[in-house]
Amino acid sequence: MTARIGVVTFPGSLDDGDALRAVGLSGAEAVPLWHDDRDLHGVDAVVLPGGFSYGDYLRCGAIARFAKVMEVLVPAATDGLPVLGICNGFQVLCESHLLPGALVRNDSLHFVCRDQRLRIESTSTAWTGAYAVGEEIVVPLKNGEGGYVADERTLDALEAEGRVVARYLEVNPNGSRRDIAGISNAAGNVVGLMPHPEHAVETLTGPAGHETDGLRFFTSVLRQLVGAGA
Amino acid sequence: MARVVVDVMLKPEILDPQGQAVARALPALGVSGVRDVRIGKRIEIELEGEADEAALERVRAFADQLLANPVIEDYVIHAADDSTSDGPAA
Amino acid sequence: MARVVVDVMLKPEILDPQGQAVARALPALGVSGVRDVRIGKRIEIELEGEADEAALERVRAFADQLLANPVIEDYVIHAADDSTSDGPAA
Amino acid sequence: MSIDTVKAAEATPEVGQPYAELGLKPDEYARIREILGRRPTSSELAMYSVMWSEHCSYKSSKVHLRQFGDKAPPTDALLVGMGENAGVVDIGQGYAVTFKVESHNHPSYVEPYQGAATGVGGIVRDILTMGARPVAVMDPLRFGPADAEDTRRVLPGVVAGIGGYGNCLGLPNIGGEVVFDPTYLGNPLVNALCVGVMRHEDIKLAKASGPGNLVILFGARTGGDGIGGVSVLASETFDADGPAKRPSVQVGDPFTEKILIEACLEIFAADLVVGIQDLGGAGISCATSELASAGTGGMRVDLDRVPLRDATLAPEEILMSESQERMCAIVEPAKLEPFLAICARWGVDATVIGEVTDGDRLEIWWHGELVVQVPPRTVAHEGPVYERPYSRPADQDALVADEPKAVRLPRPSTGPELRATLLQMVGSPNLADKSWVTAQYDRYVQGNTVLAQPENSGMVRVDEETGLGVAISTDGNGRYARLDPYVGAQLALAEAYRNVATTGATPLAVTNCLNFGSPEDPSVMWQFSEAVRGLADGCLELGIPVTGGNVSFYNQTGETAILPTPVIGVLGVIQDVSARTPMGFSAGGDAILLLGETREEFGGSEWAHEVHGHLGGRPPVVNFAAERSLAELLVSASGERLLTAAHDVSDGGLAQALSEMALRGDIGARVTLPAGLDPFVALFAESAARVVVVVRPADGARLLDLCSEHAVPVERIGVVGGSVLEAAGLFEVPLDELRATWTSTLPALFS
Ligand SMILES: Nc1ncnc2c1ncn2[C@@H]1O[C@H](COP(=O)(O)OP(=O)(O)O)[C@@H](O)[C@H]1O
Ligand SMILES: [Mg+2]
Repeated sequence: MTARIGVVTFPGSLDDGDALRAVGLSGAEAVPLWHDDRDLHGVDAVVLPGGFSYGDYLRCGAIARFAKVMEVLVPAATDGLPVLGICNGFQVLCESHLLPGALVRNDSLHFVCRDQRLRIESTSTAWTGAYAVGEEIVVPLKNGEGGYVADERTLDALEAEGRVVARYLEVNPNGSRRDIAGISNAAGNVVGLMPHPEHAVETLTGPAGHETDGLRFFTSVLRQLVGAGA
Repeated sequence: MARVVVDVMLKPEILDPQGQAVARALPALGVSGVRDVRIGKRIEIELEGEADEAALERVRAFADQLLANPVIEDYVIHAADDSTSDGPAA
Repeated sequence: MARVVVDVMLKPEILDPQGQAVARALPALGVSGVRDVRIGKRIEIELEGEADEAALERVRAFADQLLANPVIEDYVIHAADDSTSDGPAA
Repeated sequence: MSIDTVKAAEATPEVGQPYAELGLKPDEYARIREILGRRPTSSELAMYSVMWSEHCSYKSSKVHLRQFGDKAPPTDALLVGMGENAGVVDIGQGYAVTFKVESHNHPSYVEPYQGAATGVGGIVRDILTMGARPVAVMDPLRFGPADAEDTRRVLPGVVAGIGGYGNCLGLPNIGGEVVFDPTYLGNPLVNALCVGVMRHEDIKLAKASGPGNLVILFGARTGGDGIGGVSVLASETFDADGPAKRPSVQVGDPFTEKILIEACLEIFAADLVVGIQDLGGAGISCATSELASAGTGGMRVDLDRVPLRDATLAPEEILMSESQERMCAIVEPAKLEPFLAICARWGVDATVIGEVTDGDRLEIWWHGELVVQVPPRTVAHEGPVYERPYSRPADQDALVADEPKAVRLPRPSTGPELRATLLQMVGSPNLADKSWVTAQYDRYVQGNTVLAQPENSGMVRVDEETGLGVAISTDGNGRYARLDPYVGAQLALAEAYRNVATTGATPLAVTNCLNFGSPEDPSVMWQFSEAVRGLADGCLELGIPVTGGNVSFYNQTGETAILPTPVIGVLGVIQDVSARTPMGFSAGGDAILLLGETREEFGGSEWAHEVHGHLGGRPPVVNFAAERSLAELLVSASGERLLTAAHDVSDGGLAQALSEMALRGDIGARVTLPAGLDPFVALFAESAARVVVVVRPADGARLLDLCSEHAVPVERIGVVGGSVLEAAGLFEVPLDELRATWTSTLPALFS
């Protein structure tokens, strides 16, 4: 029996279908979860997908953070449930204080959609085990408020504890401090990522030349879960 | 050194989707009795010179070219009242 | 009926690209002597009941949960001073 | 507050009414009185005035648009024809697609961000209304000169608005256009296209049948948006102090539209509606009268039940309000509960505002008084029809006579001159890289985008198992249309058709957005009638029907109209998207071939425009037979997976096509221009029915067979490889220099 990975749909979620597809392609069972349901239905891991939950009004993720499902997700994540927040999902994780820092308006002031080169900095998280440290990948990036900010102490700590999961290469598309594209919590089970690995999982639809570079985020967690005998 | 503030709000008759989304979210936080929420911009400008009427005038001169969109927004210009922050409770 | 205002500004140490863009655009409009521009939010809330300290308290209760993110923002809560609009000059 | 009721109208026939302020002509007003057998109430007057406006009634264009039906080619692909919110075509495997392009030109000039945003919102609701899930958008845009001050205001706002709304709905933007011309300076064109997919059985129509069925208004609350002129009436029904301010601009709420879409799709899946209509222009007036008119005729609506954002609205204003993100559904009483449950689940407000009756009148009540009692057909479908006078513009002959001959317009001839011209063209605003625009659009969301800008067409996968997909391209060339509107419309059609076939898809159906000046100007009316005639004839020759579209008149600044600008969208189907043909060079050693015939055609060309600021002569000739065989060849070649790349030759000619293919693949080419052709003509002529294709050396022979089989002229013009674009014996350009020139133009202007 393979692992069951849930994908939460908030009002305004957009990449939930893509995340479900990616989970399925990775070999896990994809389980749709609903924002207004105080129940994780026994899933082994959760993806908070990209999109504009509640229109991104006020602050991205600020309203979604109060959804019923978060009332059960936050404690579960604190107890070690693997959680991947992509783009808007990353913003929700920061607003919920599962991850430090915040995401602010791109320094360009424009929404940007591009094929983004990244360097994987840490493979000791639940979601990056299948990559190699220093490996370079290209996945789509698309955000209007993707600038990662935190105070210097927090940034230093993230670096020192190896919690910077991925960094932007060539172009820093949104003004993120220290080119940070993704981070994890101390335990490594919770990862927030601004770029979109779920859009790089198929030869037909992924970025030219790097069509499936994103798939291993999903196989990583599957391997860990099954390995752990889930 | 003068600190001038421009408060920019959508005209009352213009839809404010952002404010509506917040108003709708409040009950979930157990907040009741909120009739309406409108969200606009607060623009703080630091100018050289005195914080006098002239300073306000200088800002007024470019406010509706750059700070507000007169088609959908109204604005108020006033000198900054240096009230200190309420929060976050440090 | 009480009208309470929450002014939310990015913390000084957080970069404000929007404000900088405005500041950079000013010289082109022939405006000089502007040292800095910061752009934040002005949130106007209409509550049932009196415009008293209690009303402010009710807002304070959810302000840094929802209205502002203490990690990057400071905020000030005050009763609305119903100043009328400056512009656009009708 | 005094309410003008039907009773009052009967009692006071003599009361004067402000029909002129509302844009009604005296004879139109007289006809309303005749229809009703009394003077209209102010609410009725409001309804008629908006529903009989050019925008809603097509009164000037109807007589011409009929040709799309009269000349429609025989096809069994058409499931729903023109007249509905959008046409529906069968793409096989039980799937149907609906697509349409619409304009939001004037609002986008007034408030670029909101105007463009609500333009996207409107076309998406049209597609949703047919029962389809919207799957992609495109945005054909036209602006004044790229370096004009106002373009710097309008373009960034429009682009941000299209992105801000479309991105938030989760609709990939897969294509469009960005064109600059002085005539659009005071009147930009913001057209928006949406395509949706459904199963055949899910098709929905806008009709209200079944007495006792409920009329439900759902989505955003109703405010005073876009009621403009109607406030004249409102003010009469107000006390001295008059009505509150009404918004000059409509603000879109993409989040509300997103949950509205999801709620509708669940409602459709559960088969809970008898009929459905989106609210666009003329709001509730339009939706209720069209639903009733297309149904059994009778409907009763209680305006007091409409949820308002602004309590001061008068009944006339509620009827006219164009508040965004609203839909109107007809639901059987038994299905009300599940309908409301789905809306609640998504946080969408829904209210029963009336019911279908067995009468033949649309009756609207306010504060217990009857304020509207009309035969709905007379409002919705039997508006006035005009045969506007038209005549060929006086300057047309002189314009056509002014051929871009060599004597008139100096041409480059030496290698260095040709090289310089190529770089000037590649860096010109119309031909330069559009990434500054398109990078603000999400093209990945939904995970089915197979091709997106800058490819020849956008292509999305419809079925993940079978690989079935659709491709769409939109094209238009106002300069060609100015020189000859008949041919200009056909060239736009031909290019969109070619762009679709170039990706390997079989063209299936046509939509259009006809952007013109004032129909009251006979020369504009001539341009319009010629364009429609050309498009209808062209569709007949290509065997693909027009399934819908939009007419936008009064696009002019003062007396000067825009270039006549028919924007044509063609949709094609491809059985397996994995066979699609991309545009970029990929492998060194591949052979480059030019399909089609090159003639000395420079009338209306990008070269004449960019290098000489000249517009005159004749546009390129159209040959639909040639376009057809070319398309058939391209589709079979893609089916056999013969082509490693293909790109149509259009604006800027062969030079531009080769440059784009090299830059897209980041690999150069060595080209030997066709013998017996002036190199300048070979590089920059804009002859139609041409495509550059690329094949592996081993497949060359097979391609040549296909060419003779389809009687398509072909010439081998070069080989892929290296890091320069070289025209043998003439010049070479390093890709780095080419890229720098191509990509720097728009950022320099708008960043
Ligand atoms: N506003 C826009 N939005 C999306 N895509 C665009 C836009 N403008 C241009 N494009 C894309 O850029 C590419 C080149 O545009 P264009 O030169 O008009 O193509 P063609 O001339 O081959 O029809 C096409 O893929 C087109 O869809
Ligand atoms: Mg093309």
